[in-house]
Amino acid sequence: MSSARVTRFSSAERLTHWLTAISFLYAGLSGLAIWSRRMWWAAIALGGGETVRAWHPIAGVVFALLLATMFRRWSAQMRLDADDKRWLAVSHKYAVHQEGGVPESGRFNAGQKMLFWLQSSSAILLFASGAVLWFPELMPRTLRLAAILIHPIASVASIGGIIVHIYMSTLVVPGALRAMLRGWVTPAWAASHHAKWFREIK
Amino acid sequence: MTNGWTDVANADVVLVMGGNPAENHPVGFRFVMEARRKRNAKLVVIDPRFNRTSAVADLYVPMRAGTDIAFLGGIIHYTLEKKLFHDEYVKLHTNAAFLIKDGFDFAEGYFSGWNAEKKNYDRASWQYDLDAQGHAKVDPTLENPRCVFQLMKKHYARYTPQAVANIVGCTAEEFESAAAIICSTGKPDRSGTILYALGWTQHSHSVQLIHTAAMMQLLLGNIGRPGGGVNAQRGHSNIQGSTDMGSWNNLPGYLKIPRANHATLDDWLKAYTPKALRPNSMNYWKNTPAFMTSLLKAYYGKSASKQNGFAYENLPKAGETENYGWGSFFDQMHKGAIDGFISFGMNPVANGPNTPKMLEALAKLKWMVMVENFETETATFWDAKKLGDKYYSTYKDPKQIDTEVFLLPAACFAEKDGTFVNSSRWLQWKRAALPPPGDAKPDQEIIARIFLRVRELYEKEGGRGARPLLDMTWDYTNPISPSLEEVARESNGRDVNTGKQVAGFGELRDDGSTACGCWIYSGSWTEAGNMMARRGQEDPTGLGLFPGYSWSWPANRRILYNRASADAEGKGFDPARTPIRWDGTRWSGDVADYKGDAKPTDFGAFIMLPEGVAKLFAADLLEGPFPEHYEPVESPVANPLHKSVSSNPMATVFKGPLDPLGDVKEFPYVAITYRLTEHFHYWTKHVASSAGLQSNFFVEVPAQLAKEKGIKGGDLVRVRSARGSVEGPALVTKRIRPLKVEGKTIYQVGIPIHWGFIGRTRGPLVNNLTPSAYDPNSGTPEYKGFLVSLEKL
Amino acid sequence: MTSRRDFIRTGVAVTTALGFDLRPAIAAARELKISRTTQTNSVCPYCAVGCSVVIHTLGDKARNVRPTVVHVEGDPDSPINRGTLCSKGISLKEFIVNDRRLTQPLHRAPGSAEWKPMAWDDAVERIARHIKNTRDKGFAEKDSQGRTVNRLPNLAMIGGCTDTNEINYLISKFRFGLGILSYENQSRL
Amino acid sequence: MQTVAKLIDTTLCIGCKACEVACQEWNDQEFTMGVFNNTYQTMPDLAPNFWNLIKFNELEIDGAQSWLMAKYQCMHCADAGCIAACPAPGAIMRLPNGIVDFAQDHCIGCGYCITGCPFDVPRLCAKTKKVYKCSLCSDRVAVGLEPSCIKACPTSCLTFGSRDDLKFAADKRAADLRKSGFQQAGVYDGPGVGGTNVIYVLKHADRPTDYGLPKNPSIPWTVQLWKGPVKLLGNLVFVGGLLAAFVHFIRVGPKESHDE
Repeated sequence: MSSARVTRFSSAERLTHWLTAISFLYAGLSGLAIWSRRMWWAAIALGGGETVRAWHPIAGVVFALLLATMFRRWSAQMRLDADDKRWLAVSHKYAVHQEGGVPESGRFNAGQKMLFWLQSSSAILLFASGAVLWFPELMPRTLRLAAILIHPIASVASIGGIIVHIYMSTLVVPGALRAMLRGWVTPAWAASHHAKWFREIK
Repeated sequence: MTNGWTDVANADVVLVMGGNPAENHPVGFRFVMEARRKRNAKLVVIDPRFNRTSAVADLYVPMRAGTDIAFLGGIIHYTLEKKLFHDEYVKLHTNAAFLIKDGFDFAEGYFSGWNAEKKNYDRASWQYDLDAQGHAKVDPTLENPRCVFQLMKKHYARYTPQAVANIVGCTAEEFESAAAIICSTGKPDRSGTILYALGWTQHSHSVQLIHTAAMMQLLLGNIGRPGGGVNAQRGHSNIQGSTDMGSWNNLPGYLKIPRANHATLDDWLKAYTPKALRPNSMNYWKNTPAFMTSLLKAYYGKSASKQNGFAYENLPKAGETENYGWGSFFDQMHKGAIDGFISFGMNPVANGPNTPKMLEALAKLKWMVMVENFETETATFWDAKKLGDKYYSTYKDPKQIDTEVFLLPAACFAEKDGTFVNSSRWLQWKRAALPPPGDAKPDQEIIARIFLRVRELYEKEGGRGARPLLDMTWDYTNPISPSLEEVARESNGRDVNTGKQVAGFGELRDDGSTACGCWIYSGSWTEAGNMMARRGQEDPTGLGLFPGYSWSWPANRRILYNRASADAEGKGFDPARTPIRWDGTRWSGDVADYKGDAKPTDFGAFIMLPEGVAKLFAADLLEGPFPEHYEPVESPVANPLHKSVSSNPMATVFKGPLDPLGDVKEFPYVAITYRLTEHFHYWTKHVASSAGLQSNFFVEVPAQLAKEKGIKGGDLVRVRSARGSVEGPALVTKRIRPLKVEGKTIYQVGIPIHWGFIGRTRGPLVNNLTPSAYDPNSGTPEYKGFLVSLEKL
Repeated sequence: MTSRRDFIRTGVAVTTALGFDLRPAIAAARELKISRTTQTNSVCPYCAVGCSVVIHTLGDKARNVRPTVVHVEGDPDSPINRGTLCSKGISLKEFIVNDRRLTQPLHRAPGSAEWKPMAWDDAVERIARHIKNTRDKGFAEKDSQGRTVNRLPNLAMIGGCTDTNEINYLISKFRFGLGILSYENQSRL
Repeated sequence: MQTVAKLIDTTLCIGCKACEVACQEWNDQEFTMGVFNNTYQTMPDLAPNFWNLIKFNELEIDGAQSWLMAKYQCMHCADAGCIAACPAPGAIMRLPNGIVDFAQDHCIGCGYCITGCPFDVPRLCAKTKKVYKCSLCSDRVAVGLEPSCIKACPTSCLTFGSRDDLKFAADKRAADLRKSGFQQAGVYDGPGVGGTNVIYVLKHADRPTDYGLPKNPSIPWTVQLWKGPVKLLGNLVFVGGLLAAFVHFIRVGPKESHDE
């Protein structure tokens, strides 16, 4: 029955999310290969050093474009309200499932919103510095020197956030992965994790 | 070079003037650096431009092009005035003590004997005062007012530092600081060398300029000494060797070309075999008959017999006063008097003066043969109107030019064996590394095929002058392409009867029993084999003479006049640098420029000169026995020393319709032309590396002049002379300093050569600008110091 | 740009003349291009310093190999250059192996605006005929005063300054055989 | 194994460009057309196919006309910025003899070495997408020959040998120069990058920029920060993040399922 399935993400949203994820995965893994020689196996797996050099920036551009569409779609919903701020203050309780006293969330909880803003801002930095690193022969030395530092810092933030994101969505919150894969959740799930949102759509 | 490249490392002072070795002879220049490292030698550069050599010099003094004699004359004055000359050397080894005839004088720009009508000198008053035996009278005290020393002192008394500065354009202080360093070599234990090149020879008074340098070096006791000498760096790999093999006025070995009044061999020998002018003069040229006879024997073989004067008659003879030099015959060509022209590896459209006239001259030929590695401007002169775009827009169309041209492809150096003589006079044998490309042929085959074919025509058809042509020997094993080893053996000389190679020119005879193609090369290929291919590394004297490496003319001697490095008793002036030592019975070390076993007191040190000593006073040159400063033919000022006789009165200046001279009003700046290190002459514009590294013609403009004219670096400028023009970007630099001459500011403009209308990289031919003015003794054109105008385009 | 990575064991014993062992443990990343060349001693044809050069040609002089120059460098045996060279000498390879070199006789007919290739035999024949005609027209056995002069005033000749002594000697025989006085080389310029 | 080095005594440099051409020749580089820029230095800069440049600088020093010429190429640093910055294993190697050599077939063309180099030496080729620079003729050195530029140099401005010997010679030469009146003479060998294997003797060591050399060269601080603290921090974040997730999963586990 239809009431057993609540639509959480539209197919457009899901498509965008997963394309973004794939491009992020490629850019991130190839970036990690460039980050450390210990990760060079990733470069080999992704087509070899020269291929990685050629495609990493392209993956980065794809990622940035997709992220931009996500931004357009979601940025309004990602504003932090008063509840979110309280949520953040007691987020340690959320982390260990002591949910008493944790404010109810809207469509996205404050943690997801923070991830959104983290990814968006680091993507801007990654895109700007990446463009400089893409064409070193055309860029002034000062810009290159800045980019060579900014790009890894931004990527640390970005990848760090993603680690939490993937862990939470796959292992910590049952049903979350299906929500993004198939688009629906159960009413109980919605009521439990995103009570405010569930009330709004009911 | 009197000495040699390797010897430069022995110098205490290196004077670079009229040359830019760091730019044009970088590898030779390494010995200057060596001298500096080893001996803390000082490098003094006198040049119109602060050039690459100046960049590493201890002292740089700017000068106006064409005023070198004034500068060096000033140094002679300075040396004499401050008594810095090498007294013992001057007395022993020069003609300072010789007395000159009464009547010799110098006044108002002329030496005695000037004939204003004929515009030449009667040299009678320039001669030594001879005694009854025909020997020159001497005054060993040097006090007789008629002795060379006193006359020289008087002549150069006018060349004070202030007077020099006023002519040259530097300050008197700069002149004196240079003079102090140069004259520091007047001490017996110090020596100084001179490195010069075309900056000294390309003047209308160049031979006198070299004479001035020689005088200065003689006064300082620097000739014949390690680290001394007067050293011409020379600009082409075998310019020395090709000169050794003759020029318009020389047969091989510097034997003089016969003149029409020398009807027989005896006449010739009488004219050119000198007589000793002092009792102790060895006068080695007294052996001229042996050298000449052996040459005739080599040339005419069996046709040369004692009865027929060794076929001397066959040799061409010039009129008594005729000149067949570069300027003269191209002038003749321009007048239409020459039908045929053959060139082996030369490019006169590019390298001769006054290109517009050269192009006109070539168009009057009936035929022309060019033997080349690459296409040249000369070979394709008939297309100059098109290829040379704006510079020759008024030149003839190809269809108006009837000259038939043959451009024959020649093997390059790497595709032939044989010897080059470098500027140290070392004959170095090289080997062929690969065959020539395509259908190119080695030059010996090209010349042989043409020669033999011409002879065949004469044999078949007869014709004028058949005998001189048919008598010439060409008895090589493979006549169509003579082996160069065989030719080298012929120039060394052999005993005609035994067929054995002679060991040296001492074995040459005047009776026809020896044949020798070039007496100064005797010893280069003896019975022991090819001396020129030797690669011995030993340097027993430690002076860098390397007697076992290649072979040096004459007689494998590495330092010319080396006897003069020692005093009357044969003791070296500087015990640390003695090229030769007298051990009581014979000389050891370098091959002594002396008789190997003659006592030091037997002969004068300069065995080649009839005087037995070196000539401070030399009546041989056309414009006077002492060098005098004359302005270039085109000069921005009248000669400050004698305004009415401004430039060399004897200079060869052509005056045809295409030989205009410019006036300072229209052409206010002094121009010089020169080479750059990235290029070799007009060849390397075909070579990718040189064409790449220095692809653009440019004009060096003094920063102050550029400011006056509103010219910025890279702006296109036009340099114009009375003959033609060139255009290119300006290189604005402070390295060319404005000079003060007679209270006037003089600007000099620098114009590098190397470009032309054919090559991987192209640009204007700078000889569009240069005048048809030549030195009267050597026939060298005046490329340094002519007048131009400069305008921003 | 070379990106050859083949590691060639040159077999050279490498305790060097420099007095210490320069062999890197990771052996040469680049192949030594002169490891199998034929070396010929020659002398630079440019200025008169007279630097000796070693010309490295590819090929072992076997019958079916046409050698080409792969490298030219200074000859260390020469006391003059001791292995050094200037920017021009070091690029002699570009001079020898050069697509601008002349490889066949060219002929420009009177009034023509172009070069046309010509066979050697034809060129020699025509030149010889020109010389003969010129000489027949202009050769002077006697001057105006009746003195024997045997000279050829209407033919001029230049060159030799970068050719070997031996060729210069042959040129001297050529010109004195013909009677040419008007002869110069670069030494006057 | 001893470290090899090149000594450039700029007081002996005459700007003859023999080293430039020798480098081109040996490495079979194509010659490109120079440009006119109001100087004798017709090649404006190093290029992927031009690894050795003499910089010319006309200036007045203490009122005297000077023309400083100095060769400019890879410095073969002990602490090489290019190696520090390079991500591709095997693309840049520091040979045991001290030569810093690029292996182009391992190069990915990222150009980080260009940014990492304090001397701005490596050049990226647009066509091959690889970076090139002076190899100190590692191929020649490997068989006991000197680098090609050094062999060619006519004035012995360039010499080759062990770094210790050349450092000694350089110090001595600088001391001699000071003794003969050039107070500012000195040795330039990049202590900021652990010492370079290209050592300069400068008459005016107080003004290296007049020779086209950077003052006090070191690996750029951003590269150092990146390769140091940032990389450490990043590794902590990545590994720590994974570890934290693992520990969290074991100790806390998933949330209660509301998924039927």
